[in-house]
Parts: sequence; structure tokens; C-alpha cells
Amino acid sequence: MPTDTIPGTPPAPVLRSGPAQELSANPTYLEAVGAALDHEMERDPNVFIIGEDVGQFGGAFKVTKGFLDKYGPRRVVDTPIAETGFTGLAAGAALVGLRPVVEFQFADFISCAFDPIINVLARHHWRTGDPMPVTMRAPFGGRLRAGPTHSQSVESYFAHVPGLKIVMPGTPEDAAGLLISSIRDNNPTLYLENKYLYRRLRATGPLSMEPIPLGVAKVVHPGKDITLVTYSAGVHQGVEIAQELDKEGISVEVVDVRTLVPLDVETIVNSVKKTSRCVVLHEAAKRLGYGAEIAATIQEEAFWHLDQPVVRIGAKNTPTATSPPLEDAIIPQPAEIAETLRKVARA
Amino acid sequence: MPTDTIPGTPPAPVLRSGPAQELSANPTYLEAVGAALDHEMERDPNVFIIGEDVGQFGGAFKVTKGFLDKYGPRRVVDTPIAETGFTGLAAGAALVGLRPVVEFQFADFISCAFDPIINVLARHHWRTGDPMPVTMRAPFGGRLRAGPTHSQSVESYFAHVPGLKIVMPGTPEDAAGLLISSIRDNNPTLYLENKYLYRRLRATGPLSMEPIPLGVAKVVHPGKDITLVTYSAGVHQGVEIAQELDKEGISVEVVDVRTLVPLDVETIVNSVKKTSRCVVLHEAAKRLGYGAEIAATIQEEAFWHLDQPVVRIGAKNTPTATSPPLEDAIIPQPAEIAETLRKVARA
Amino acid sequence: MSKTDKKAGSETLEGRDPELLRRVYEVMVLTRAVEDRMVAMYRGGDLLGSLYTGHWHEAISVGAASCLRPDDYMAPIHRDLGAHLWRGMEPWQVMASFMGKATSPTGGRDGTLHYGRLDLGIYNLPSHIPANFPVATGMAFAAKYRGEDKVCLAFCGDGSTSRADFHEALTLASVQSLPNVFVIENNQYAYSTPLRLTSHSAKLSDKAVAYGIPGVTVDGTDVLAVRDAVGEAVARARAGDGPSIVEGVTMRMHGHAEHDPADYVLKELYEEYSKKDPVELFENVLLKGGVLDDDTVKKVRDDARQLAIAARRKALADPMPEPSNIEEGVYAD
Amino acid sequence: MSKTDKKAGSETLEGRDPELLRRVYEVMVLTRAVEDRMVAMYRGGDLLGSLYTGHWHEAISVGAASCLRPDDYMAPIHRDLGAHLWRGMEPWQVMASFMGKATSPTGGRDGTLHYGRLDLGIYNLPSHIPANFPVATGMAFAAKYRGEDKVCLAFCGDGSTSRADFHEALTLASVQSLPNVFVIENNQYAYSTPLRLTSHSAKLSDKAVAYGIPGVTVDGTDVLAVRDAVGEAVARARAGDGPSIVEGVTMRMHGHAEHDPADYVLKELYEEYSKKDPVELFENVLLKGGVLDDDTVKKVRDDARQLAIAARRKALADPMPEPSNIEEGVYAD
Ligand SMILES: Cc1ncc(C[n+]2csc(CCOP(=O)(O)OP(=O)(O)O)c2C)c(N)n1
Ligand SMILES: Cc1ncc(C[n+]2csc(CCOP(=O)(O)OP(=O)(O)O)c2C)c(N)n1
Ligand SMILES: [Mg+2]
Ligand SMILES: [Mg+2]
Repeated sequence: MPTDTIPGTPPAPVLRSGPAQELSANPTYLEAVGAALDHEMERDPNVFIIGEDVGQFGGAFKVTKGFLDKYGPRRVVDTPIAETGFTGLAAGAALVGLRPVVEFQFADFISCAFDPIINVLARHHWRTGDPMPVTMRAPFGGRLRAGPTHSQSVESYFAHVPGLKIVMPGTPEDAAGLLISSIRDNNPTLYLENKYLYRRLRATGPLSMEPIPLGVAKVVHPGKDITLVTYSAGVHQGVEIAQELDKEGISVEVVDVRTLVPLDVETIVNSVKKTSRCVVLHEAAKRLGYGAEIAATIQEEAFWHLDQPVVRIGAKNTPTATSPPLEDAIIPQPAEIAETLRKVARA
Repeated sequence: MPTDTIPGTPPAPVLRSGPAQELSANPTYLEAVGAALDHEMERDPNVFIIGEDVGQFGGAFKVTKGFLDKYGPRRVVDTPIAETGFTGLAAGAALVGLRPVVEFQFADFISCAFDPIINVLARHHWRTGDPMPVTMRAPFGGRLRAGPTHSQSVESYFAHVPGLKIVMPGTPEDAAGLLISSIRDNNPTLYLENKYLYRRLRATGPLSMEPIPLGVAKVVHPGKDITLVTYSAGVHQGVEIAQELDKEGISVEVVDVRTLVPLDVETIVNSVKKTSRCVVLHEAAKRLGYGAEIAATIQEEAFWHLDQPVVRIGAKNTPTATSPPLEDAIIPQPAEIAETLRKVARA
Repeated sequence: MSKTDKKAGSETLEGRDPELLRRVYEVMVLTRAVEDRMVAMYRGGDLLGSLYTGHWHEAISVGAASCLRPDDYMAPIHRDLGAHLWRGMEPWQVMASFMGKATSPTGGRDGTLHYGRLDLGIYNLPSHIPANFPVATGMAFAAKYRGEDKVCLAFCGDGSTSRADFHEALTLASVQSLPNVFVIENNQYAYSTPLRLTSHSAKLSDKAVAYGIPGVTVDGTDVLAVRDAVGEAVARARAGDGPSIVEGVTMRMHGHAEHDPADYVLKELYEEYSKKDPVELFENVLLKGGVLDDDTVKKVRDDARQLAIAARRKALADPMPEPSNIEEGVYAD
Repeated sequence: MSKTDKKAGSETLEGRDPELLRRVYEVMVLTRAVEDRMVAMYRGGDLLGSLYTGHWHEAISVGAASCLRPDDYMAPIHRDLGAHLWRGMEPWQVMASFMGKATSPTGGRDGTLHYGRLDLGIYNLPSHIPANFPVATGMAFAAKYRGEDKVCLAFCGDGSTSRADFHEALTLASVQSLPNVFVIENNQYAYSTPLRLTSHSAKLSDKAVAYGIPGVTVDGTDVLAVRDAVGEAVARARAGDGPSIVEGVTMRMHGHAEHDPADYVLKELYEEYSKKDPVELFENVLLKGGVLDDDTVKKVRDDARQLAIAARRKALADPMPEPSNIEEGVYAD
């Protein structure tokens, strides 16, 4: 590692002490992201946030509200609309010792940074041995009636690419702990925030700022009849459905993979070896959604334990519609998910 | 369809009669692409080719050699280095009745047009009902010692995206017939040319200019013990290996899917239902390679016919190295493919 | 902010077609009336998401669109209701789009600002800005390819000038001498981002120098100044002399969208521009010039209000789409 | 082609440090010697793929690099062997890179022109051009962030000025007033594409107007003209006054790469520039100015040749990499 990447950053003056945002007793998913970012910026003067409208405006979804007052324009950087440019900028800053956190206003616009993400950030360490600690935050997903170019699930655009980590928290607790680990990770990390959950999902209590390791899945609801492998919004959906099916005598084990890359195959496979049946759920379109990788892997690793084929649930292979009746027909609904679990469990 | 998209193009003067390029008796994969493009440009005045160095230079790989002399600069358009720009230009031209064929100099550089491809071209027809007949040609793949940013397999960047068709011919005959269908198709089509095959693979005889329908797989080597599902360079590799394994008493059925989207699931599944064993092969990295979609689909559709799990063969989950011993260790080699087929067939 | 290059075009009405001036005025008034109704609908919770309006963009949007022939192409943005209405878009269709109704131009598949109709020669853009710029070069390319003398007029905001699409489209249009006119609607802000964080050039029209094409900045609240500049640019493009940039300077008088209180905006700017309502300014010019009298003005405003009210009634009554065919139409036959 | 803005800087050597001039000359000579050897290696089939050389780029590459401090950052391209050598890159490492040897800076994982060493403050760019431009803004951003007075110097070709990365990087650097210097190596062609199909602006440095920053065009075969212009720009950046563009006009005297016969190039250009070898031109200036005498010139050229020969020998003898750890290092710890 070149000497001049040893952090030489002067201790960053904090212009205002205390948290950038006051947290509620049961912080939301949105508050959890903000609190974790705040925590890391306080802890490490090399961490800064860059993106469109992240300063005075506090970001389109208000994740960075209060950050400008607390950290100043040096560490809270408003950019022109230039996704290719500021993603490449983050790469250059990371190469020489900073730890940029890039905010994409909507995950849909990460398409404009696809080139630098896969060709500048992802492949760099393997090519050169240089570090590339960039965290890319992006609010993704549908159900907000935002239409084909404001509702995309983007994980499948990137999961094939070597050198990226992909983090998709499903709870406020994980949102905090996984963002902290992402920022401390020395690799380019795609941290995808389900914007539908921002204000709808709350933590059960105060948040811990302990890092949660990347690559460790979690059994969020134990069960014995069937395994539901999912992530992001699928987690709370899955748990609610599992609780309902418990009453019907179907015991669903819900596994939250939490990070798609690296993927904790062991935890998934162990659950399937126990239940012998598996459904994979995500909001993204089904064709080459990450469910394809998970299903293909499960049948490779646990074929002899499977009583039924692994079933994938994803959105229809269409863009995401704006109009409610259309969007609801495209994105998997709880009733449909429950029905699929029943069918596979009872088959 | 708006009235002014009814082709109003004046018959295009052909400046020089006869083929743009003389074909050899057994045309190469490269000649097949050029001949099919030439055929369509002669046939339809709305078809034009646009890209970097496609004019006087005839393109980096010489696919359009002779085209400028034959069709002139109006229909053979040299561009600045502006992948986002000329891909969007093609979309606009297609909307009002032209049929652009875009050449990306290397498939690696299609990353710079990822945004318009998925957000402007792919989703447009579903959103609006307008046509979007754009064909995007890109030379992809490794084994030319060209390294991490000149050797990429790009199909997995796009196969998740609704509205695109993805065509990956494995023989000169298919290269011609599938390109003709792609150009006549009213949808954005990604036509991926394996550049390693350009001068290495020859047709068995003169080429037919009959269109080959998109979405129809082909059994290129019949067999009964095991199915090898593949595409592009995997086709001739697979057939050669199948012939070798015939001698060992292992009968391999090689299925060339030819188009990834739409995917001919029926032909694949029928073969697997016959052989009960399946290996999927591609040059792209394994994680979320298209083999994941194929394997997941097969176990969904033919689970009860499978004697063994579907095995995926793909490149290692690393960038593609430049140095021969490294690249050869990353990209699947014939011996490794044959060995996997033996294992699965005999298991 | 960008200084304007030329005096406002409204000093004199000499040599201008009164009939055309009246039509321009009518569409500007209708635009305002429809958007005011839509703001009410937003506040009343009738719309799906947020609402993007073009208050104070009417002069640029209608003025520029009015320089085109019906068979020319257009690639407008979310501030350009006026340009759509000029071309014959029905107000109720626009409302239906913001409501996700079955009767919207996309049948509710897309929605909000995505209502462009190709049968009116208008590109229906995605959210990514300015994706319409490269597409506009393609429409212009097609016209030139066919030997037609059509022009394509594309709009973008100040904030969009920093994007890849802007640069690559302008580069292509200039080296290929395409019949394009690129109008920059400089409303001082990109969402919350002020101009100085978007561009360091003195004027946004200075970017024309990078492409070796004409660039001019005009008062975007003066519809005749816009018409003069865009008219020149359209004539140049039609004559085969290539693309130009026209910057119109105005102010975004509402939030980025209606959900945005826009408390980040400098009060002075609001004060300055509250005195520069493009519709009122033009109305006064026409009254002073004797093209309109008070009765006509009243009638135009009443008709616009009635049309907007009727549109609102129809849009509210229109059905939501039915999902049965949702998987159809991903691919064209 | 771009006209130059200022007279060549070589009119006088007054006030220039002879020691520095000698070092610049030595590195230019070494660059030529090494590239001539590599051309021979290419023809001899010793290299993996093609070979990109910087013949006639030596003045821009070495001249610009020589304006930096050792702790400044640099983001050079495939014409800039000279800049790498100025910083201490070993010739044999470059040859090893084009051969995919284990001893190349990437150990054969990447290769050919991808040999930049971060320990020399040099970014190792991917193939996508000019991806090094946004990265260069980040290195400059980091320096400013830390209150250091480091500068980042980035190079690109004429053909790269049309790309997204060029525009977005320049926009960012200008609005944030980053300590960047952007050097455009205008060698008249982008692969087979002549300048007129790349840009419609009179000069490539005119693009600076779009970003409100200084832009200047100099004779890229005159190393002192380059040094004067880049030196000014570096001083400006270091003083906190923001980025600039310096265009150096030269000619690509070989094919795009050695496989390319470049028969599309205008003969006149070859003729004009065959008389403008930057190394010879500078040599004559130094001889005339009494900074060098014939013996020193002979010694410098002999030493360079010997160094290049030794490098070739070592690179040829070096081992190919061993694949056992190929899956390691995709992720950093
Ligand atoms: C590529 C891209 N990045 C970000 C956005 C989010 N966004 C939508 S509108 C907007 C501001 C646009 O400002 P400007 O171009 O000035 O147009 P205005 O809204 O001010 O009329 C932003 C950042 C987007 N639509 N596309
Ligand atoms: C985004 C992208 N598109 C296409 C290419 C292929 N390519 C490599 S070098 C080159 C020409 C570059 O010309 P210029 O920028 O003038 O540099 P020069 O080689 O002339 O020094 C092209 C088209 C590329 N590397 N990156
Ligand atoms: Mg604006
Ligand atoms: Mg060049």
C-alpha cells in the first residue's frame, strides 16, 4: 500500500456536537441509515458523503438532514447531476485514503454510473492490489407509484460483476450495522436501501452501532417445514407471512441473506437440508433476478435433500408500472407469497 | 403507430453494386456478420450502421469493410467516442422509422451505454406502444489476451432487463440468420459476437440469408445420456467434446439456445426430460451468469426427471486476466468441460 | 446567474402576426390554468405522486414550441406542459397521467410527467435527464437521413447541462451538423442545487463554444425574445446549418415538485421574479400593442378556466387501468 | 486542427534550470529508446497483444509530468510512457506488462498499457477512456479535503473529449475548484477518426469556456512550450485557483497501435510532422543554447539505448505468472 494512502487527514472539526438527527425511540429504517452514517463520520475523518442535494436539502429522502450543519460542506458534498463523474471522483479519493459514501438520489440513476462502478471501482483491487473503499448508497424499489424509471431493483445489474459487495438490509437494525461494516470495508460496496421501508419500518428499540459482518445470513424466523430465502423488504413480509402460516400449521423458516455478495451459502443450505423445501423471494423481476443464483446454488448444494423444486417468486418480467392496480399486479403481493409457500409446503 | 413512422425513406442509392465484401467459399463467423448486415442494408433503405471507426476503417474488426464505398457516409456513420450519445441517437432514429444497427467497438464499452439501453430503449415500447427497432452489435469475450476491460462477457448485465432481446450466435450460419432477424425485429436487440470466433470458425458451405427466428433453440448434437445447454463459443466447443465423449460411450445432447431472451425453455426441458442430466456452460463468470437462470428454470420445470443436480460451468468469479496462464485458469477449458460432463453422466 | 445577450423581443410587435400572437397567448394562459388546477388536485390528494409544474416556464415552452412546424419533432421535459398543449395534447390526458388513469397516454403504465405522444411528434422521455437530448439527435438524424427539412427541438434544465447525455448529444449534433435546437430552461435551480454548483461557466449558452455552434441567452420570461432566438435557431437548423443552443433565463416559482417547500431558494429571487410573470407580461404587451382588448383577455382566461375545470372533471371520472394484459406489450410484434 | 495560442517556449532558455532541462531531455530520449525497442519486440512477436506507443508525444508527456512535485498525483494514458519514466517507472516493468509477465506491476492480471503504479502516485486506468478524468478529480479532491497543496495532472486524447467522463469530470472540477490540470494530447486522430469527426470546436482548449476555466493550446512538439503552459496551470491549481485545460498539438506518428497500418492518415500530416520530432527539436535547442554538447548528447543516447536493451533482456527472461492464487485478491481485506 502506497505510503500516501495512510490516512493523513487532519481531525475533522465537528461544527455541532450531538447527533446530526434526533432519533425516535423506535428509529425508522431511514433514521437507522442516517444514524449509522453519522456515527461513521464522527468516528473517521476520512469518511465523507457526496451526492445530489445531500447538503442543505438533506437528500431527496432526508437521510443526511442536519449533516451539513454538523460536518460542513467539506464533508457533505453537493454535486452537479453527474453520476459518472462523482462516482469516479469517489474512486480517486478512495485510492488515496479517503472513504467516500456516495448517495444516488434514486437507485434508478445508478445506471448512469454503471460504467465506472464495474470498470473503475469493481475490478481495481484485483488488477492492482490498491484499496477501493467506496460505499454507494441507493434507494431502490417500488410500491410508491413512481413508475418504470423511479422504482427499479438494481441488484441484478451488478451481482454478476466481480469485486463488488452487495448489501441489502431488511430491518432498521441491519440497516445500521451493515452500513457501518460497508463503510469500514476496503472494497466498493453497493448498499441498497428499500425506500418503501424508509418510514414504514421501525426498530424494536434503540439502535446498536455495532458493525454487522458482511456475508452472514440470519434466520429471522425459525421453522421446520419450508425455507423462505429472501432479503430487503422480503424479510418483514416473510416474517409476517410465516407468523400467519404458523397458525395454519405450516412452519416456515425465514432466512435473510442480508448480503447478496458475499452470499452465506452455508446458512441457506443448512436450512434447506432441514426443511427439504424452499421458496426464494425478491421484489426484482424474476428473470435472472438474484433468486436464479440462489435457486441454482441450492439445487447444486442440497439436491438430494429437496422434496420439491426450489420455487422463485419475483416481479413479472415487465417494467414497474405507475398506476396502483398495474404495479400491484407486477410486484409480488403477500397473498401470492403465502399461497406459494402453502403449495410448496403441502405438495 | 404515428403516421410519420411509416418509412418515407427515399430508395437508397447503392454507390457500388455487388457485395460489400467478397465471401470465401466457407465464410468465417466474421464474414457471416458482415454479409448479413450487407444483405439487410441492400434490402431496406431504413437500415444504417453507426459506431466508432465503422467507415473508411471498416470497424476495429473489419465487419463493415467496404460498406462506406458501397453505401456512403449517409448510411455508414462514423461517430465520436460517445456510446451514450450514439445509442440514444439510434433510439430517436428508430422511433421515427429508421432501423439503426449500432456497433460497439468492444462489448466492454457497452457499459458506457448501459443507461440509455435499459432506460431509453428497453422500456420504451411497454411504456408507450412506440416501436424501438435498434440492433446493437458488440464483439465480446476472452481468450485474446486482452485483459479485464477488453474481454468481458456482457449478457448478464442485460438479461434481467425487460424489453431487450439477447442474441448470441455460435456458428457462422446462425450469425447470419440471427442478425437478419434481429435487424427486422421491432425491438431493441443485443447481438453479441464472440470475437474469438471471428476468424477461427468457418461455415460448412455458402451462407443462407434466410432469417432464423429469435427464441428457437437448436439441438446441434443429439445424445441420450446427458444434456449440455450452451450458447456462443460453447456450441462448437460442446460439439467437439460431445464427439470425443461419443467414443467413450457417453452420448451428449448439445442444445444451443441461440437467444437468451427470449429463451426456448421447451427445447431445453424436453432434452433434459430425455437425458435426465444436465450441464450448463458459458464463458461468462459463474455468479449470476445466465447459467443461473437456465439451471433454476430446469429444476423448476423438470425436477422430477433429474437424476443429478444441474451443474453450471462458467468462468471464475474474477475479472478476465491478460496473461495466458492466468486467463486460461479463469475461462473454462475443454478438458475441464469434458471432465464435468463425464462426472455428471456417470454419477 | 446568466446575463441575457439581447434586449427583450417585446419592445415592438411590428411585423408579427397578430393571429399567431393570440394563439401563443391562449396556450400560455391555458397552461397556467391547467397547472393551477393540477396543484389544487395535488393538494386535494387526487394525484398519485408528486406534481411537476412549469410556472414561469410558459414563455420558454410555448414560445419555443410555437417556432416549429406540425411535422417537426419535439423532446420536451417536465416543465413543458405548454409545449405539449401547443401541439394538441388534451389537458385531461395530462391530469390522467398524474393520476395513473387508464385514459393517460400510457394507459397508466408510465405516469406523472411521462405523457409525451409520438403521434404529435413528441418523445415520451424516461426520468433520467437529459435522456431526451441524444434521442433528439436521432430524430434530427432521421430527418436529415431522409432528406426532409424537419427540425427537432429539445429542452433541458440548467441542472441537466452537467450530464453525459448533454455533452455527447451536443457533440454528435455539432460534428454531424444535425437539425437540432437545444433549449436550456435555466430556472436557477436543479432540485435544491443552485446554478453555481451546476456550472462554472458565465452563461449556460457559453457551452455552445465547446461545440463550435451558436449559443444565445435570452430573457425566458419574455415569450417574444424566446421566439426570436428559437425562430432563428430553427431556421438555421432547417436550412442545414446545424444545431444551436438557446438559453432562456427564468425562475422556478414552485418547488422542484409540489412536495418541495423549496425553503432553500433565495428570497430575493422570488421577489425579483414575482414581478415577471411571463403570462402577465405578454398579456400587457398584447394589450398595449392593441392585439388584445380587455374583453378578449377576459374571454381567453374564462375559456381556459372552463377547459381546465372540464378536464379535471373528466380525469377524475376516468377509470383506473385493468391489469389483465400487464405482461403484454413488453415486446413489439 | 487546433491553432496554437502562444509562440513556442523554446525561443529562449533564459531563466531555465539547465539541470532540469537535461533531465527532461534524458527522459525524452529514454522514452523513445524504450518504445523503439518495444516496437521491435512487437514485430518479433514477443508481446501478447498490440502495442501502443507515444512517438511524438514525448514533449507533452514528459514536459507536463516534469511540472509536478513527486508527491503530486498523475493519471496518464497510453501515450504517456514518458510521464511514467519521469516518475521512476522501470522500463523493464513496462515491457513485462506488454508481455503479461509475473514481474509486471499487475503481475500479469492486467497488462499492456495498464501498468500505472500508485506508489509513484500514478493511477492505473482501465481501457475505458477517459475514465482517468473523474478519478483524477477524486485524487485532487482528497488533496483539497486534507488541506494539502497537492495537484493531480490528468491526460487524455483528442478523441476522449467527446465522452461523458470528460464533461462530468471537468464540470465537477470547475464547480468545486479542484486542483486539477487536464492535458489534452491532440494527435489529430482517435483510432481512425479524424479530429473534425470528434469535435466541432475551433480548438479543443475552447471547451474550457464551457467550464469557465482557463484553456490554452500549445505546440505539443515543443517541450518548453508545454512546460510553460502546464507549469502555469499547476501553479494555479496549487494556489487553490482551480483547474485548467492545456491542449498540446502533435501527431500520432505510428498507428493507433502497432497492428494498425493507419493508411487513413493524410500524407501531408506525416510530412509536416516528420520534420517536428520533439526529441530532436529539443536536442537542437539545448545544443544551440549550450546546455548540451555533442559528447553529452551521444552519451545520453547511448545510455538510453543500453538501458532499453537491458530492460528488454530482463523482460524477456522474466517468468510468466503462476495461476494458483488467481481467485485471491478479488476483494481487499
Ligand atoms: C440522471 C439523473 N440524475 C438525477 C435525477 C433526479 N432529478 C430529477 S429532476 C432533477 C433536477 C433537474 O434540474 P434541472 O435540469 O435544472 O431541471 P428543473 O427541474 O430545474 O427544471 C434531479 C436531480 C434524474 N432525474 N436523472
Ligand atoms: C469508452 C470507450 N470507447 C471506445 C474505446 C476504444 N478506443 C480505445 S483508444 C480509442 C481512440 C482514442 O483516441 P484519443 O482519445 O484521441 O487518444 P489517442 O489514442 O489518439 O492518443 C478508442 C476509440 C475505449 N477505449 N473506450
Ligand atoms: Mg433547473
Ligand atoms: Mg488522438
